[in-house]
Amino acid sequence: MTNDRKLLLLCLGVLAILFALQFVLSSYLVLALTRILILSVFAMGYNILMGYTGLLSLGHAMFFAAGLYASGLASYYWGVPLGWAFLIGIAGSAVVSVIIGLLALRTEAVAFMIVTLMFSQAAFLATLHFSKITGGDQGLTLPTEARSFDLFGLVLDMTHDGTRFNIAFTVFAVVLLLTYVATRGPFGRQLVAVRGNPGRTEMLGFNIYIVKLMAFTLSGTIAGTAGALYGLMFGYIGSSFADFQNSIQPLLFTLVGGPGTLLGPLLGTALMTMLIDRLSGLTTAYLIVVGVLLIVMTLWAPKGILGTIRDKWARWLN
Amino acid sequence: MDIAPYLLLATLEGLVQASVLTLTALGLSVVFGTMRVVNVAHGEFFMLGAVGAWVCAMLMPGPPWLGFVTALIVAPAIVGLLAAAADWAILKRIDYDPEATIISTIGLMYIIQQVVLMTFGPNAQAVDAPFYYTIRFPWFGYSSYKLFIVVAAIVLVFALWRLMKGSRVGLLMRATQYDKDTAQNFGIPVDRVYSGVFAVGAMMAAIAGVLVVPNQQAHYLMGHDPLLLSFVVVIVGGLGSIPGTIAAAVLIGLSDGLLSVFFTPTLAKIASTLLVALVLVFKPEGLFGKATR
Amino acid sequence: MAELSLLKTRGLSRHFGGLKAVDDVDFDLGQGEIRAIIGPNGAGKSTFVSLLSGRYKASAGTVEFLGQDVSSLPAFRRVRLGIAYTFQITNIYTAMTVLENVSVAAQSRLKPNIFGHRHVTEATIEEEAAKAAATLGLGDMLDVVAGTLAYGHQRLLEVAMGLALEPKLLILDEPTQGLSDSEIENFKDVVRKINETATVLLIEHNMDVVMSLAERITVLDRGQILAEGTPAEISDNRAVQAAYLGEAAE
Amino acid sequence: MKKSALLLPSRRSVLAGMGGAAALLAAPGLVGRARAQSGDVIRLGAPFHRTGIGASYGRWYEQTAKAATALINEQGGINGMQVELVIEDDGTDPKRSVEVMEKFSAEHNVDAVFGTLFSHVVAATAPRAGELKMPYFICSESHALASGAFNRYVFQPSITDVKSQVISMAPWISDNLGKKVTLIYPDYAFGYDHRDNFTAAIEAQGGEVVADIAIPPTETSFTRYFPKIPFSTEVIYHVMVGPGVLTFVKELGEHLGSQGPELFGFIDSLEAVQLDIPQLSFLEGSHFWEGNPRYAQADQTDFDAFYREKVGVDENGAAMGDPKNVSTYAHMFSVWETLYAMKAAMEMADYKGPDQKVAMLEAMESIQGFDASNAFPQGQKVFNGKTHQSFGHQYISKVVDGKLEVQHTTSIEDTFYPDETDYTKMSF
Repeated sequence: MTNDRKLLLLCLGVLAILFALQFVLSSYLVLALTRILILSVFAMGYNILMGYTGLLSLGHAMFFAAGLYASGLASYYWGVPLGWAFLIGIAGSAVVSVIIGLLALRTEAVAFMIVTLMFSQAAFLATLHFSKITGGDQGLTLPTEARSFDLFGLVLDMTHDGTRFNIAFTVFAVVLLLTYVATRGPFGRQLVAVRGNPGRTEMLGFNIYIVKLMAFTLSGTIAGTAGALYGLMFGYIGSSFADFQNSIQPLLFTLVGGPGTLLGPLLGTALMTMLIDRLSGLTTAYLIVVGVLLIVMTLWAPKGILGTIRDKWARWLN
Repeated sequence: MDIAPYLLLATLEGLVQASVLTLTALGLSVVFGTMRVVNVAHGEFFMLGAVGAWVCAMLMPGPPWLGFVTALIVAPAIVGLLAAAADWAILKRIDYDPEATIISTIGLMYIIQQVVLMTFGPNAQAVDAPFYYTIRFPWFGYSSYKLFIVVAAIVLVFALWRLMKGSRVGLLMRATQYDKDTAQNFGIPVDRVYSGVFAVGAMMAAIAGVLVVPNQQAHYLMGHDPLLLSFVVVIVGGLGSIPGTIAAAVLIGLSDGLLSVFFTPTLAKIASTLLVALVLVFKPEGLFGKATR
Repeated sequence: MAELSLLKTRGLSRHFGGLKAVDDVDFDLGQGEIRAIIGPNGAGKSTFVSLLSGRYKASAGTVEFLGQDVSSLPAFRRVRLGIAYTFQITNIYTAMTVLENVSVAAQSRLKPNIFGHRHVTEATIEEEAAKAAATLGLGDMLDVVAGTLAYGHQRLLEVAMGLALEPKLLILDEPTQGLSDSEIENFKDVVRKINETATVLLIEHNMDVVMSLAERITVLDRGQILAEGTPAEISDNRAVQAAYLGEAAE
Repeated sequence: MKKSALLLPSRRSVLAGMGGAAALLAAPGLVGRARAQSGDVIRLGAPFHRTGIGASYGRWYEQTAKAATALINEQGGINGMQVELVIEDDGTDPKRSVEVMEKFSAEHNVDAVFGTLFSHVVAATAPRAGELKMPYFICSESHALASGAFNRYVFQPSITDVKSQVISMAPWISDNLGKKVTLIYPDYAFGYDHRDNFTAAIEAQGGEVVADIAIPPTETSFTRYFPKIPFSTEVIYHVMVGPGVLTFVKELGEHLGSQGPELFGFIDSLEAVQLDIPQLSFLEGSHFWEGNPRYAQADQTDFDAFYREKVGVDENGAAMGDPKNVSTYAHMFSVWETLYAMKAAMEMADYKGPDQKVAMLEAMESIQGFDASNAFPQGQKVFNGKTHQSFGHQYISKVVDGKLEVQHTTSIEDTFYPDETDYTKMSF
């Protein structure tokens, strides 16, 4: 069995388990899992850029927010049906990703981190400044009419936990498989080549600017997809989704799970989300635990959990 | 207010901001220049300096200046030790890998913040200025202590410059910066140089924190803005270039002040943030950095 | 012998600050040649070939490849036109296997654009890559991680990547540096084999390799062409002896 | 009646057969459920700002809530059931707050949630409370509720909203301080409430706003904004929140000197901050709005004395025995009173468990107000069941010898404005 085949089977297995969990878990955990799946999509988008292409962005909240606002505002002001609003969100974040990518990719390494951070910070401030439209930090709550939609005659109610879980699951599954395809074969090889040695890759006839731009756009668009989904499913859009913390989040999730591994983002998101959720009721010191965990990870498992497993035992776990 | 005094005020404010920024950013710059790592917990060292000043002010009897002077010595010393310990316990063990350093210092940032929150509480804590005198211009009043910050920053920067250029320590730092492996082969204790540099960088931030606190209050979340701005300054100034860092700090401090004359505050922030991004995009080596290719 | 021109430069220059690393060079290369460039250290050899491959931008002058002015083209476009470059300092993907390394190059040739029309499967790419690796004698190391290879093998891998591009012009920057004698012998055979389909431009310090491989030799000194001719002509050239051979003999 | 048995979803039976991975994730959740079954108690979800920019408020909200709960339990609880607080940190973060609301609802199975302060956090959380059909009692001053932005599950039974505060202050400001006002406020929702309502209110008094200066929430240095204050200004109206507030007030003082215009501030600018420090000496003689007077006044009520003692606050509004540890006295009474308002509604509906939620909410809507008492130490309240908003007295205090002295107490009628919504027309 080829390595890729093994990985695909693992992914399908994971998807099957995730789907089954909704019949097993308590209703709160189903909700938590819904959120984990959406945030995993965010992290998977991040992983394409950071894990596979080797570009560390500190501004992905901007793309998440682009999807969130594009879809949310379309729904709020023009009453666009949710399905279309979702697509508008994806398109909006794609546009933002391309524009920011064209600019930011002129820089490298630390300068790239700062440029993405700065653009993202400007975007965050813009959501505050144009509060007449965006609702600023207080945000906007989608009206009741925008909480359900009609999909080929089937009415899907966004306030229903089961519906939400299954929509999140579907989007997660699609993005997981898309990521699987995008990180393998010729396209994936380009990304990994750019990560491994950009100078050499250019001298092998690749336009690395374009390769990076494609990765950047794909990454930003997936992040935006997560944003659109989050906003529409939970019916609230607000500027705190565009802040620095929300840029750090996918970075942490990806790092803990394992950058450059297909399932790392899911694992990282699930672990970190549940950890914070469990600890926040017990103590305000949960951030210390998170901090210690990060340091421990870098000391003893610098490639993340799945990255370490891959390097030690299972090279196919890419 | 007329435009002339307005510009005067904006310039004064810009200079004060530039001074604090210079000290903080120089710390980051020295660390990056020598060790090629980005310390995300740098803002927390700044915050620890400020909190240290508050603790000293609380514990020291006598006039405010006594506590202030004590803080100027004690807070950087403690922060420096802490930084050296972090270097020994963490950074050395991950071999200063750039990405791993970012992550572990994010971890360090969370830990420091929460420990301060749990020990000193969430309130913003005021500290008396060592002296208190308001200079009255015809149009507005201005704190003399703020001008003292500018002077103190100039003195400290000069001292650092002498240290870097004139002493053996500076030579070791530059040698290590130039080529780590060669330096090692020449018998330079690279490990100790790194620990020392990391500590010095943190101490710069801590001193800035002590200086700023009579002005700004100590608060456990106060490290965020200095961190972001220092990042910006270090990058715009050209990585590891000390004159560049100073020039960028002054430029950004002043432009931040002046932009707010012409735009509404939030719009001014957006404009200055975008400006920084675009400078980097079109001049990635920084305004004062040398082109590498 | 009226060779077809493959590459020519006119007035090609590159200055670093005040230093003229390459200074007003007119250079012609015919199709099918094996050409060596020699010269003392700091003569500008590496800079010169970097200007040909597009790694560096020229300060002045033109580069023409197969009659087309490529002066303003970025490196990757020149690679796609058929100029391949192998690095002086080994420059491979250390975390990837040998096969993966060469596959990147093979993919570049077979499918330079992911939205391209030619339908090329993964299997074809890997097949072509394996073929190129085998030519350099790396056929039984396909699954070895490149970073763990012996130095000599890494040099060969570097060349294999260039070969997998099936270039019209292969530029080799000191390919035999650090190789053992037996590896060098093998390498000479490889270059001759490559020469069946491609022109070879070789920067080389090892005069034995130069003399036995090169049809013509160009001598660079202080950024300028000092002499050009057959190996025999060059050995007899006094100016070359003074500037270079004497130095090399030390 | 065992309320917990009714709450359990049918899925629970499947729990027994969980796989290993699922058990790992679910285990803490199970603990939460098991607790829900143990005995008849009223469980109240208390999301407080333990961390983030609201942390200095959150600490005191928590202390006040605990004191009130202890007292209620001492007095026999509610309808014979003890009250149990389930406290979670919302990080002053709208995202987290929504998650915490879900946790209260789905995992802790609480009867109601109360205590959120920051208006952007409320704005994100209130709609979710409606979807989860979770009674949600806010302590935020936000006008969003009374403007009709939320839903039938959200109430603000104690603290008066910003709109009321502002319209009741405006006449006094225009009569006593001046008619040309410059507004300085944080550039976000809470600030806009002040800007919009005050501009309208002062114009109604024949005054005008000569400049309004919005300051970005991330700002730590303020001096450079002050030149925007026009010379014609008679009154500077300032309201800031967050850790930068003291810097703001101090720099304002440095900038203006003693000849400056009159200052009228909302105490939000100085909550949890000592007033008698040298940096603030210039505030002497300036005026502040207070929701509840921080310093025990000469005419202090017995209710206020009782409340101070139970919460552990001295006559200067600082923690007993720690004069530097200043409370958020002008706001935190709302937590105390909100708990008692919930108690009143629950008793009226003879509330025994979550299936009587609707009855409890309807009872709340039928309440006309509360009299000043130990339960409502800030004073009398008029409650509007249609807008779910309470109206109470407001205090204008002057800084005298580094302490706040109440100069004027508005009548409750001063805070009234026409209803903007009617939640009772909304379905549950």
